[in-house]
Amino acid sequence: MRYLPLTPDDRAEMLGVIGAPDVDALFADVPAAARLPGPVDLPHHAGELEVERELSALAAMNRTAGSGPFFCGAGAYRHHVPATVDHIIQRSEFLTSYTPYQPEIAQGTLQVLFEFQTQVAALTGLDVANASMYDGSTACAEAVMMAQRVTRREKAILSGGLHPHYAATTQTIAHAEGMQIVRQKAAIDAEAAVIDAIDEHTACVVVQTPNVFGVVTDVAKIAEAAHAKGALLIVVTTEAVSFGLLKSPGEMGADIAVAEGQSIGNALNFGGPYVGLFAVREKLVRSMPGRLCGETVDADGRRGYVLTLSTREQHIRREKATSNICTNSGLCALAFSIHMSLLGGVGLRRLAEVNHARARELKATVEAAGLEVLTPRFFNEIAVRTKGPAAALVEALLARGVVAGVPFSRLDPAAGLDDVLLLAATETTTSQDIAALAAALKAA
Amino acid sequence: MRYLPLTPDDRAEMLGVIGAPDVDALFADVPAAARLPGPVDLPHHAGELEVERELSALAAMNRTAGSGPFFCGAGAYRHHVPATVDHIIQRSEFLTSYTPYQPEIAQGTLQVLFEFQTQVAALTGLDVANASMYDGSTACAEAVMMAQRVTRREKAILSGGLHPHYAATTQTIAHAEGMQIVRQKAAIDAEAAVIDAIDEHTACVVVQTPNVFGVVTDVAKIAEAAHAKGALLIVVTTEAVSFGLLKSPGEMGADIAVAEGQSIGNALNFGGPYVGLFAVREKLVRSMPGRLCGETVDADGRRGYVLTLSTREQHIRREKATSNICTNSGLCALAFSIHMSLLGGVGLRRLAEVNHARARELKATVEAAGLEVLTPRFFNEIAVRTKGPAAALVEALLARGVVAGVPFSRLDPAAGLDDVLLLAATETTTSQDIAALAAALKAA
Amino acid sequence: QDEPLIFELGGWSKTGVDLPAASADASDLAGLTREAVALPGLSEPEAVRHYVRLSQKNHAIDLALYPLGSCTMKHNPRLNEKAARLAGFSDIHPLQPVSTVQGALALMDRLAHWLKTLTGMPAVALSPKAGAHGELCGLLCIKAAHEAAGQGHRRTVLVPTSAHGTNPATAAFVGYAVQEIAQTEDGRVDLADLESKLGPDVAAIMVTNPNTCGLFERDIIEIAKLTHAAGAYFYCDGANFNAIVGRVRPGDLGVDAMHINLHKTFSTPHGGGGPGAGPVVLSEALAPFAPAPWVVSGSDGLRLAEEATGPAAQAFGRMSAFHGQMGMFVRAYAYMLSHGADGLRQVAEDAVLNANYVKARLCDVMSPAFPDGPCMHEALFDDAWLEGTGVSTLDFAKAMIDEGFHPMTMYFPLVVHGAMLIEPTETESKAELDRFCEALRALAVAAKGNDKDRFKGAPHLAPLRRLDETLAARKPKLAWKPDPAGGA
Amino acid sequence: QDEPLIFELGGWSKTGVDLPAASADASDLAGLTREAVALPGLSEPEAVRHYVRLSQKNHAIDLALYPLGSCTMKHNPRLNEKAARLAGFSDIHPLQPVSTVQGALALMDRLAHWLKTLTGMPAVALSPKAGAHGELCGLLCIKAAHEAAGQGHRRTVLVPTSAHGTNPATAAFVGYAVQEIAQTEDGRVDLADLESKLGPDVAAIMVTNPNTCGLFERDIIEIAKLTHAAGAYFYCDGANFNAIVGRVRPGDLGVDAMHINLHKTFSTPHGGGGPGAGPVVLSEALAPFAPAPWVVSGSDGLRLAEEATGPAAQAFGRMSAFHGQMGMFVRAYAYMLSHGADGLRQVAEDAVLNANYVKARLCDVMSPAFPDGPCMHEALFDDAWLEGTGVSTLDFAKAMIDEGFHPMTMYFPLVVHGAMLIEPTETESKAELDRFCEALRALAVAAKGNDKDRFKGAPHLAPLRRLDETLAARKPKLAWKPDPAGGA
Repeated sequence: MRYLPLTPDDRAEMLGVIGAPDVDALFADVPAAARLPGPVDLPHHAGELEVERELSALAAMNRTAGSGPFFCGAGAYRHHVPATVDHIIQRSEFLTSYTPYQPEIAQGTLQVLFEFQTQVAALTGLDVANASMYDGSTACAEAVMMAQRVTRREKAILSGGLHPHYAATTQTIAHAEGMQIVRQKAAIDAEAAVIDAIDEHTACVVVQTPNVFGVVTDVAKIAEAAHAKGALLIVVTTEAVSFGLLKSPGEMGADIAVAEGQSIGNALNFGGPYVGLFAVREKLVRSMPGRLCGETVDADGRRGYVLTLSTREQHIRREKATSNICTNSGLCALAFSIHMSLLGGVGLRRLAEVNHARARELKATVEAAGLEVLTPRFFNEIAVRTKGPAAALVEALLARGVVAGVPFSRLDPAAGLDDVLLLAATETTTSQDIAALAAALKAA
Repeated sequence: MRYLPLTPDDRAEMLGVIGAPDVDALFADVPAAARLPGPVDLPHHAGELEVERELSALAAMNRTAGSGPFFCGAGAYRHHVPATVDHIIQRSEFLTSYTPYQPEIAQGTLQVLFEFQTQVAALTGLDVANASMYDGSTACAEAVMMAQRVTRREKAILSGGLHPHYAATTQTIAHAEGMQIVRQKAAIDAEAAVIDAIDEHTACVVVQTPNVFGVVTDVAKIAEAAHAKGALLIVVTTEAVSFGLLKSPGEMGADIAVAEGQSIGNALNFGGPYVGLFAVREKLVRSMPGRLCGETVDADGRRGYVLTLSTREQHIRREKATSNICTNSGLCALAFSIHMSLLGGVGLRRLAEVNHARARELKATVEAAGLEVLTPRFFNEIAVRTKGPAAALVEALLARGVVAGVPFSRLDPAAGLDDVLLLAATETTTSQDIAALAAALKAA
Repeated sequence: QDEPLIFELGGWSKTGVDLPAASADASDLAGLTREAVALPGLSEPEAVRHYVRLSQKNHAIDLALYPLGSCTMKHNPRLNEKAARLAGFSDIHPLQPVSTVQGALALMDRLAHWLKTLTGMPAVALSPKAGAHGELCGLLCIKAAHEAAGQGHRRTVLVPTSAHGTNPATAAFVGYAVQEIAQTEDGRVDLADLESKLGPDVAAIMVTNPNTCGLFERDIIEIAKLTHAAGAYFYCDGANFNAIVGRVRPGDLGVDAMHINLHKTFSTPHGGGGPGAGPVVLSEALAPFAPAPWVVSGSDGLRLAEEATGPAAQAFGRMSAFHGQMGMFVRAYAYMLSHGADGLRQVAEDAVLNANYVKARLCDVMSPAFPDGPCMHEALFDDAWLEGTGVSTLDFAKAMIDEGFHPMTMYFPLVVHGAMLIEPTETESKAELDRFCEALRALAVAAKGNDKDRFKGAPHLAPLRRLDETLAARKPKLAWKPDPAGGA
Repeated sequence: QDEPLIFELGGWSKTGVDLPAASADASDLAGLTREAVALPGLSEPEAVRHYVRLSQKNHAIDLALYPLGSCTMKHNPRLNEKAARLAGFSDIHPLQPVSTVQGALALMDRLAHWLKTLTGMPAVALSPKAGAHGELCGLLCIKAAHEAAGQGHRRTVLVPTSAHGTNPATAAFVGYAVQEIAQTEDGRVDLADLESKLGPDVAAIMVTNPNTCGLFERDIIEIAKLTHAAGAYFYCDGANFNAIVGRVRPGDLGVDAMHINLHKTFSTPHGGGGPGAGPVVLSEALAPFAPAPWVVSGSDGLRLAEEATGPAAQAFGRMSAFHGQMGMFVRAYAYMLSHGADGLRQVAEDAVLNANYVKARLCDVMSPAFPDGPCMHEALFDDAWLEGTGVSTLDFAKAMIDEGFHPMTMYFPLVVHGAMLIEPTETESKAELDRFCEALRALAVAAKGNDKDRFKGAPHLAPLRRLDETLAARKPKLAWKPDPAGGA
């Protein structure tokens, strides 16, 4: 077997050194009843060629986003990632290294994390970011639980504009930890309704911008209202490219910003792995979940980086730990950071502008096709009202070769918004794609 | 532009240091008449996304070998290359380094070349191999010219079983250098005819095994005949995987073995880049063309490797140089060496056996379909006689989704062998592929 | 050589990405847009060099043995990387119509089948994103099952003292009181102590098997029986499944829930700290409570159960957005197919053989924590042999760096003094193990031979010397800030 | 750390490739088969480690400046690697039906169009596999053209003393007598000397422009005119095309044939010594003699002229099997599209600017060979400034290694004593150039300050110290051989 270096001769020699008659002897502690006499009932080993064939066949059964007009967003966005990014993350030294617990031989990973943290802080307009979370949805749940630790209050208010998966994840996890989650009704322009719900038991309010319907909101007023009642404002962003154009969460008064970082550096991957961004104001840093990388010096006084403040983490704190996160999303964070380093502030701005311009074109086109656009202010995604169920329209358009977006009912069937369709456009969307959508809409 | 790091500010500052008013001043030596006033008439720069789109569109216009039944060989073979190979050759340190002229910081490349040379020597059954040539065909031409240097004779006899492109290349290059090339008529079992042509003016005879019709020949008798007349025997192999099963050139008396190494480690690439293998008997080493890597020690007595015997090379010897090769095919040689290191002798044998077994299945199937198989002893390729022109049959089978091989007329239209079709099978050929061919033959 | 930070490379007005100019009309966003983002951009050549240089400061499995006990740093096949990058897997959206992702769903379904078959358990939740996330998922299943059975009053979880920190952390997180189970002299769960603590308030026990001392819990079946008899569930931490895959099915031991770190047993790359993936296999009793989503097979192909309706009505909720770490699923499945049932069994055998070989080769110069009997996939030493040398476990570990190896896991498990936990994994050759053992033997001799400076100052040959972690924690500097004296 | 050879790793009965067992019936090959092949096999983890470790012993552009004059070590975009690996390019066979490779032929056609437009020449032969191969192709065209015109008696080729060794080598190879053209004080072709040597026996001149001193041949148009007036052809060595691409078209200078090193000007990676690609652009006069094959556009799409019939009747032959270095064509074309006409012009400008900047920053501590006027893409220094220091050009170059840089080209061109030829290329940032210049300035000070040992013993910090090249040549050891005392 190509991955197993030991030869039969090696094994015999090693057993001799150990003083065991055979390898079974090394499994002597396994109760006899639980010892499998032979391989389980699954196929036996296969060569690379055969494995590649099976996987290629499975891959070929999927329709790739790049193979035709495609407008899905709703928390995952198809962007163009420079080839350099994927090249670098595949370097052995990044790909096959562990969590940088031995900083002397992990400065590569550590310096990247330090740069990543700085980039995330700048993008979110906050002071400190951690070294990444699993994804945006779990980062959202962690932010809510962090608000509980900071405020010592139990109630979290989730806006109706929050991505339903984020709301569900937060509900599951934060509720398990003992919090009371108030999930507001899904609505296009839901953010205004949040303010009324804030009271003196509120640990935090969670609002998303651009929200799941694509609506861009200045949440400064919500921040004021929350702060007035001693609650924290958590701002969620699922489209990280929007940081290039829109007011940052920090600028608008957020105490915690969480985001899905997939859009920068990472492929769609059918939903994972992605990378959660998490940033806070300076004063909250010691309540923050996740890994942190900090600058220090070595024995010779040279600058270096280490994981730090790990006394907050569960592998150290055991039952006194306060977050569920243990690993992070290191390689995806690396991809994010490389792509962001290539873009720079200048490039991200332009990328964001291109995205917005494409979405404007999309909006004009679907409006011309007679659909009502529900999103008043948008970045690169809009919600439209369909005649009849959106899901049916998506199927009809699929038959015409267009993947027309995400029916809201897919995310939240109980919301009563079956006639709402979410469509996103990015720099990868061409005018031909949009024209194809218009044509399909006309024909459908 | 993403590949150009200088900013306008940098440029201005640098011009100041240089003391030039503008960049035009640096081109002052260019005659005014030849200075282009602006960009030539070609498209302007494009982003990665756009470039990728254009190239992907071009790529999509080709039918890949892997997309259906495929039987082309004739000097280029589709084998499965482990993913590790391509991963390693893309490492910056291998990909973006130059010819290892500074051995202290090129031991990676140099040790690989030393290992490669040893592998090639073992495969060909000879003593010494060089660090690779452009490809098999130019290696063949170089071998013929080397024979001239060694024997001080002008005549080279090329067997009718030699790949016509190899013969043409040799004719072009060796003839330019002043040799007389006797190219024998193409014939299925051409090797026997070579012996009669050898005389005391013969520098070398060139025979190929398996030859271009797939015929495997024990060339020991030709070696004897050549040696008896003071000529060298050059053995050509276009399918390097055959080294795993067949008698090596050295074993059969070859003085020089040349081969196309593409089959091991390298993709089809529409014909290039490939890698030429070149090995000789010990006593001929100083007449050998191409780069050589040798073992030595450093100032501290530690083992190391350097390019050596470069006094033979043209960048040193100028008009006294004797070969046309300057660069080699370093990265392809690396790919070859990695794949060969993974295979080992054991794996190469098995791979060769699988290839042979597939070809046996192919042969049985096309015979059952009523075609005459012309190749008496074969490795993984056979020639068959078609009813009517082979080229027409290939077109007919293509219409049924099968790429049925190479009509010999494509290689040598003047040979009068229009009804000969070459078909190869490798480990990538499945029984379904062969069955599809049979079905298409029946239907065509 | 010091590598500057990207913020020091000066590309404040630069970008390494060429984009078409957009018609920059953002008038509908008036008042909602920001000023420029203050981040540097690098041209592509500068970026490549920065990251390639940085990478060379890392140790990696691809460079040498990485014997981190409990972390299972094994070879990461490049085939798996290639497979995960097939456009058919990487360029599909989690919410595109299910009819257009039948291959992806089939892969998840097949992966689930392999996981279930290898563990002998009837169900699996694929969505957890890492081991700790899987633990959380497992405990939430258990909690939901208890609540559904009117046993919501069970508020205690029993955990051995040797457990991974994540075990008590997760239990506490879900609101359970954590109680420790004592350990026997020979490094196993103390059955009597367990029995005494198993009461009507106990919701579950969490046991790692093989445990963190690298030992198989001999009484595991009895443990499960006692647990079930007490009305509690048996959560098994599957971090060490690598040691028994293909030879032992946790389902046969009585396990109710176990997470599987795909990055450990099934070799998805650790990537400098993630992403991982932590699917959880579940017993019949717990299966109905698994979180959404999962793959369902229907008359018109595969689809996803994404909502708490129909068969998913008892689901306890959702662990994260979308459907899990698809990219890791592809890699793990490729790994499984490559090994097959026979190869995976060999994985366990070679992992255990390699660990016992290291133990045997070092036991005369270092002190094994449990000298009697075989270990499983990792060899545990304590620091008794260093007594009086002035060299600590940490010093010894840092000196290994100078020999070209990554240190082993240190000071874990907590139950062993100055613990050194060595896990070679099955992808090490005998030659590499010999090189490693020779190096450690030589170091051990040096440590006992009063060569203290070599250890106290180690590492000497790494890109940096020992780092001041106290300073980092005392004055946290967690982001680059412009030099107040000037600069960008 | 010494890395063992694969032959010392011991896998003589091992393989790292899993293959199905074949029905091993090779009875029809009786007497034609060999014994086992005596080569070691490595399991995949062992192989990966071997090559990753070895790779770290190499310098590379991706690590730091690689200022090899005349070699043009510039950034290699990864997009190009990705493009070349698209199955539609990498997984197609050179002899599959032309109707199935229309995209490949179109790419070759477009590449040819770009090369022709950038050089202002009407034809191009794509098949040469490297620069020297391109030179051969060009001279064979010239020879064929002369023969076709009854000028076969022309047997002399004129070459400047500063030429690349491959120029006289190729001319001699084709059977021409080589005569040198003198050089002027200011590093250019001596027009008077050229004129005196241009006679009825001259077949061609071969001139590099910009020349190997990094200077543009001011009289280039005059050179061409004189050459043509004498009935000879003008071969231009295009190795330095990087310096003028987009700003000067060789066709406008009167060039008849010029090879283009795609790996230099169009950045296909050097790969530790190849593969390269050396297409040759041709003037109207030479075009009919270009070797087969080439792409022809017809009513039913593109096809290949592969044989010396029809329009290819005058072709002088075939340079190699198949159609050229397709993998390199894809990369070069991607590079061209990325830069565009405007970007390629900028390439030349930045390459020249960077070289002049280096020259300006070093001219006070080192001695430029041609101090007056601008240089083109490379800055040439002689060793006059080292006189009396006891430090040679070689010593100085080796000391650069300890500073993290690759040495410049040394002792070439031959016309300058102790030559040091520095080519930074356009893909270096000002910051990196400054770092480089500072390092060289400090070294220059040290060299003049009697710090001789630092140079004589250099490099000190490389994986190895200076290697004994004499020993290697005197007792060539060109392959590993089993230790006669035993071992494998």
